[in-house]
Amino acid sequence: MNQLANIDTERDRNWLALYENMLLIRRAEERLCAEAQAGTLPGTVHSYIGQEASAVGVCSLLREDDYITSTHRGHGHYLAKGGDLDAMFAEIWGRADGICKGMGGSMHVADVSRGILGANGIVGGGLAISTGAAFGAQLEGKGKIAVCFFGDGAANQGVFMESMNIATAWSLPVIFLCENNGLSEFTVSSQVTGGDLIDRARAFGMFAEQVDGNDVIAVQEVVARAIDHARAGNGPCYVETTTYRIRGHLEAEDLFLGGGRYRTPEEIAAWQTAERDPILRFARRLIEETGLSESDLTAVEEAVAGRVEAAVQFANASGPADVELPRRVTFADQQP
Amino acid sequence: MNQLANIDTERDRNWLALYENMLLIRRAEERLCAEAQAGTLPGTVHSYIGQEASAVGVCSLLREDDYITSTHRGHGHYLAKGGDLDAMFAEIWGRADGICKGMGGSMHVADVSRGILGANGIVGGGLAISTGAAFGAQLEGKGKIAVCFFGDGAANQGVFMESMNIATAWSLPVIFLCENNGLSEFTVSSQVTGGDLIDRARAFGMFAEQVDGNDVIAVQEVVARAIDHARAGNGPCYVETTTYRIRGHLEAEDLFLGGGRYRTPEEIAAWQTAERDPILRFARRLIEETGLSESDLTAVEEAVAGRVEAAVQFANASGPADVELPRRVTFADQQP
Amino acid sequence: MPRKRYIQAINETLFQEMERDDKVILIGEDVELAIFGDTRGLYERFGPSRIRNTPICEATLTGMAVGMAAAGYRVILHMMFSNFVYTGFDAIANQMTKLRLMTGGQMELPITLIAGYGGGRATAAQHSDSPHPVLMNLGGMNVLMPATPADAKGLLATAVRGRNPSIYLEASGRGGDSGEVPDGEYLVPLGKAAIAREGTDVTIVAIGTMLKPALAAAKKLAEEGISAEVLDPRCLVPLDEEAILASLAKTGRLVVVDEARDRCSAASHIAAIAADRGFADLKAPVKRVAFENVPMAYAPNVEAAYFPSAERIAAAAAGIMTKAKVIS
Amino acid sequence: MPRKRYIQAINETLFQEMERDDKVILIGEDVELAIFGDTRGLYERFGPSRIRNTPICEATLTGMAVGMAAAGYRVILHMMFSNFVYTGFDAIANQMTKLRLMTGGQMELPITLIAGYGGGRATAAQHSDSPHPVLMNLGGMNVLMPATPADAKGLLATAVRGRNPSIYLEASGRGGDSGEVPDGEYLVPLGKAAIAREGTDVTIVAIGTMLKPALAAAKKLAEEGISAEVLDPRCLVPLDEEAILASLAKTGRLVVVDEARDRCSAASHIAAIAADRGFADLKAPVKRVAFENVPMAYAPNVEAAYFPSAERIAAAAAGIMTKAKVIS
Ligand SMILES: Cc1ncc(C[n+]2csc(CCOP(=O)(O)OP(=O)(O)O)c2C)c(N)n1
Ligand SMILES: Cc1ncc(C[n+]2csc(CCOP(=O)(O)OP(=O)(O)O)c2C)c(N)n1
Ligand SMILES: [Mg+2]
Ligand SMILES: [Mg+2]
Repeated sequence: MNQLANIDTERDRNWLALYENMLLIRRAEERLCAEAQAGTLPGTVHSYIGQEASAVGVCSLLREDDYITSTHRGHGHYLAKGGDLDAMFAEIWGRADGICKGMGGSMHVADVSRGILGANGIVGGGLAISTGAAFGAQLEGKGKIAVCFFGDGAANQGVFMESMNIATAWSLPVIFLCENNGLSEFTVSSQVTGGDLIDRARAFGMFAEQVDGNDVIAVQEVVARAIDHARAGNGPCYVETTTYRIRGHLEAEDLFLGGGRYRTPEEIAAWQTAERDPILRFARRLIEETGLSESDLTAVEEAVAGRVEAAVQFANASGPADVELPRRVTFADQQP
Repeated sequence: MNQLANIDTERDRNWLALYENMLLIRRAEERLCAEAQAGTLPGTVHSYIGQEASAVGVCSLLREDDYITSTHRGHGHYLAKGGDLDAMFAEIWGRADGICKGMGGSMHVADVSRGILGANGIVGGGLAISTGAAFGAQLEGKGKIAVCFFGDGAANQGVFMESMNIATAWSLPVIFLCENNGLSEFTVSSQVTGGDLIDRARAFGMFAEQVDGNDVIAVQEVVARAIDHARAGNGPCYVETTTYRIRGHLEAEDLFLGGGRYRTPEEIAAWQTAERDPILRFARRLIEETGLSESDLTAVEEAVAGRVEAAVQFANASGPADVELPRRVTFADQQP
Repeated sequence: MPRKRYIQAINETLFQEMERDDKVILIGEDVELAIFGDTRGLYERFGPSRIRNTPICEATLTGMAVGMAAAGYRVILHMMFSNFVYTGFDAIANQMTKLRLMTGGQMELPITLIAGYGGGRATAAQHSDSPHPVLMNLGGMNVLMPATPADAKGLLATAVRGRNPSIYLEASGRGGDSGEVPDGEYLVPLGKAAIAREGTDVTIVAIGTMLKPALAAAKKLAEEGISAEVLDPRCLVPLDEEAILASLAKTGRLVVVDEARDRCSAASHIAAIAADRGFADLKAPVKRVAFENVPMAYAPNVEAAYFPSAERIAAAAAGIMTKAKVIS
Repeated sequence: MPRKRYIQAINETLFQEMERDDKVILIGEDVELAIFGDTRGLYERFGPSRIRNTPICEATLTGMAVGMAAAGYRVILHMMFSNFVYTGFDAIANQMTKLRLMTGGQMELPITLIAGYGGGRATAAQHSDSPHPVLMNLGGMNVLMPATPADAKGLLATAVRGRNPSIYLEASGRGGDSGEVPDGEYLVPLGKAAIAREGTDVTIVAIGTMLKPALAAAKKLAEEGISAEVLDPRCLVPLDEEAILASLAKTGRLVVVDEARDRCSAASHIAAIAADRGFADLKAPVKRVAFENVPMAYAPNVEAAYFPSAERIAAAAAGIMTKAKVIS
């Protein structure tokens, strides 16, 4: 049965954009991993592969002037919120044209002009920042909201409770977006976590829902309601996207692990199937439920590949970071 | 009807001890307030008046080798856990015979030999310490537990969630004993608090109960179950005693408030009635439900007055604190 | 010029700055009723959208200040006692002082932290720290320590209007000290020291609360025929090294007085600057009169014994004068 | 003596101390699999009652260490990167370093914190701090910074067996550096510096990771005819002031090298000591070669430009030699 007749073409376009954004993150991360493995990057990278539906599902619904805070695993959030790929790569390459002029690197990609208040190397570091930004948004009264991405490991940091408390008491427009991949570095989170995370949010009586974080449409559906709730001034929300991290905690994980392991190859493989991988499964759905064809997806694949390759070239072509910059930007208008 | 025949005399003795301990705290605090108001004490004091049933109900059930941590409002916990009154007064007077040799003062009374790990000037400071002590107790395997006294204001510190989490994950024998007096310094706690505190504990699936904290017997009943639970290795508990602080946050509060106020005299008075004051109401119950008579209570009153007076004399007679002590005790076996 | 109490100068400046710029928001524990008196009356004037009591959660408050700043506000965060700065230290040390650099200068962080510091009132070890050395080492944050009511006004206004994170350390218990305070707009530039007393034989650099005993020491020294110049740096970041060196060039001798613990203190750092850039002028050892490397004891007699006093300062200064001078 | 890598020396010492005393308990994030390798294999040997992964909650972990110690255990708390010390700073600054005094000496606090510090590997500003100056200022805590595998072993064993809180700062990324390490029991006393290279013209005090560039600088200087003595303090609290002053008495010149930010750094403090107690011996200004007062940048070229290097150290030392000496 040809479903084409039932399909709303605007939805097709939107869905294709979701697919493209997820794919862009995937391919960009794959390239970064390869570069990191090859030793061409200065620092290390924490890859978002496998979790793309979470960032894309959420950020596809945000306004450009909404705020997000992100984590050490922040490339996906940055890209999904509209951060520039070239500038991100140049940043990770440590170059002058980096989005942070080479000062921050992978763990600190930020574009304040787009409301991206930064990836963060401190686990839980974004919770209070987004709560503060939400307070600012509330005071300003223009309907902005803040989304705080954080991991299941970060949910054990006390700032999680503190931020939920103040956001509840002040009815702040912030969405606590927990990406629960079951892992905290080399620790299986369940071994160090009491109870279900969502109950911590429910304790504040806030909007709290859990959703399959590898299903971009399901994420959208839940987050759309959360955004409405927050934007309408009804206070904070908690949304938990359950997902899985495919790559190591960071590239070169094996080196750090020295032979030890915290999960099995089978466990990883089980999340890479066509049923569970967020991109494969959405691709199938695009074919089955929309008017789009394999060739549409191939075209997206090619476009994405081109953008990633161009970003690598941009980064490589960029000059070295400015050695004077720390002296110039640590303070505004002042010597350090 | 004479109920004497039904009364178990051991219970009478126990109840009278509860009464005596509450009264001792009350009279000791009253004396400290008077001294503070008169300007004879070096620092300031945070009085526990009105909350006596909480400390006494809980500590009456503890073993001497159990641990407690306390707060800035710590005299009651110290005394209830068996701390020496003379040594506490000498401490608050800043004298050599103080329990901490005059180094800590009111906010830091501690008697490690009795498991009293200290009052604490950092709001929330005891949460992690008691959790750590409970871990030690668990490792040691002798059935010890730890009780963490903290306030409703402290329950907004993230260490509360962090400590509950690790205590749950590790099944630690710790009781989080929240004394909810509705106030945090000059702030009405409900204005800065989201949800009900007890739900934060329930989120961890732990034993969690709320009890009238001005009813010493009710406190005992709930805490007895919590202690059984924790001692049996079933993990942490949360008990919330609802109560009220009668005096100012600290003596000389009026000076700090400069004419402002955060509660009405009527509200205070409503907690001082014979029905609500923990001591008056227990006194009535002693008369009504036990074989004890007014004259028994008067005897206790006199004994307590004598102990308080003796403690003042002890403190006044004690020599000045040793000026060399910071150099000697900041480190063990080592110069600072 | 009218005479005002230190705390009153702060209070009036907060009124002035919040009146002047409605992007200035003040938050903190108990700021509505104002435990130190510095924020008194602001709530009645500006209401809850400009000044607000927070829950007790210092770790989040410091991080929130960053987020509020990123959202376009000028934040004043009152941290009450300086020891609670340690409770909220993470976002200060890892975010607030680093984010401008980490973002390549993208983030504006007009944040003023206020905290009462110092001992002398039997508040014991957890309510008496002088944390400025710790904050100075972080980099990325201005450190202001006004000693007089006038500077309390002028430095606070400058900090609140500035573009960088600052910590404004308010002398706890100095509420009663009075001094002349200029009316109207009064800004003290950051990084400009003040000569509190001129002299020719020895320079005494006195930080914050230490100005008072230093001036008392200078008076005592004058009686002994020693002319002490007393310099108040006012700001530790940025630090007016030139003023210190200029005074040293004149006197050749230096005593630095700091209420902080001695190790890695502001006193150490100023002494180190003297030993480097001021070396040619030094006629005698550089002395530090600071708190010993121990926590603050409760008992007043013990507290006093460890506190830098006029006597200790005068003795340190007299001790580095040439014999001839001392007995002259 | 066998040669071992720095990280291996630490690992073996942890085995040794946990074997020796079953009251030694090690906790921290990811210690079971050991992200730095230092705790590797301990879990397999000692099991979860002796070594255990914790949740991510530094503020509670530092406080728990106090409680565990109060309950009679010797605690080793691994804090991973030094920046996370700031996250857990409250209980360090307000409890751990103050409780012995506040309780009049009642509390035993045999606690060893371990954290990897320092930059040089493009980890950016939140994974590269050198927090020893901040910790030195707190008082009440030993600060250990072993530079060699042998000292890594000897200082760690001493800390773990001691009665006081210590922070043991492990040079991040030094896993690969090798050196001779004594077999069996080996204790390095706290507060004893080591002369890493003898010399007569200038003393270079090099802290932790700075020993390597300092030795390289000394070699360069030797080629220019300048004899540098390189002193490794090993411990900053307690600090071996006598050894520094003795070397200064011999050379008359001092350069202090510190990877920490300069302001209120260990370098400042050591320079201040020289300007006071060592003044009579000083022939030249005391130089500090430290990190500038900025956070660590990510880009390796920028990071390198701010890092104390052998070149900068050698230039600082050469700069304070008399002209005669330099051109000789
Ligand atoms: C304050 C702090 N503590 C510890 C770390 C080290 N660390 C980095 S990522 C991580 C695990 C985080 O787990 P989660 O929040 O679930 O994020 P995920 O890596 O799974 O995306 C840890 C412990 C850190 N960066 N910051
Ligand atoms: C970390 C910290 N922040 C703030 C304070 C100041 N302070 C002292 S007591 C208090 C209120 C505490 O309220 P609660 O925990 O309910 O205890 P209560 O005074 O009601 O017994 C505050 C804010 C402090 N001592 N420590
Ligand atoms: Mg995770
Ligand atoms: Mg309360």
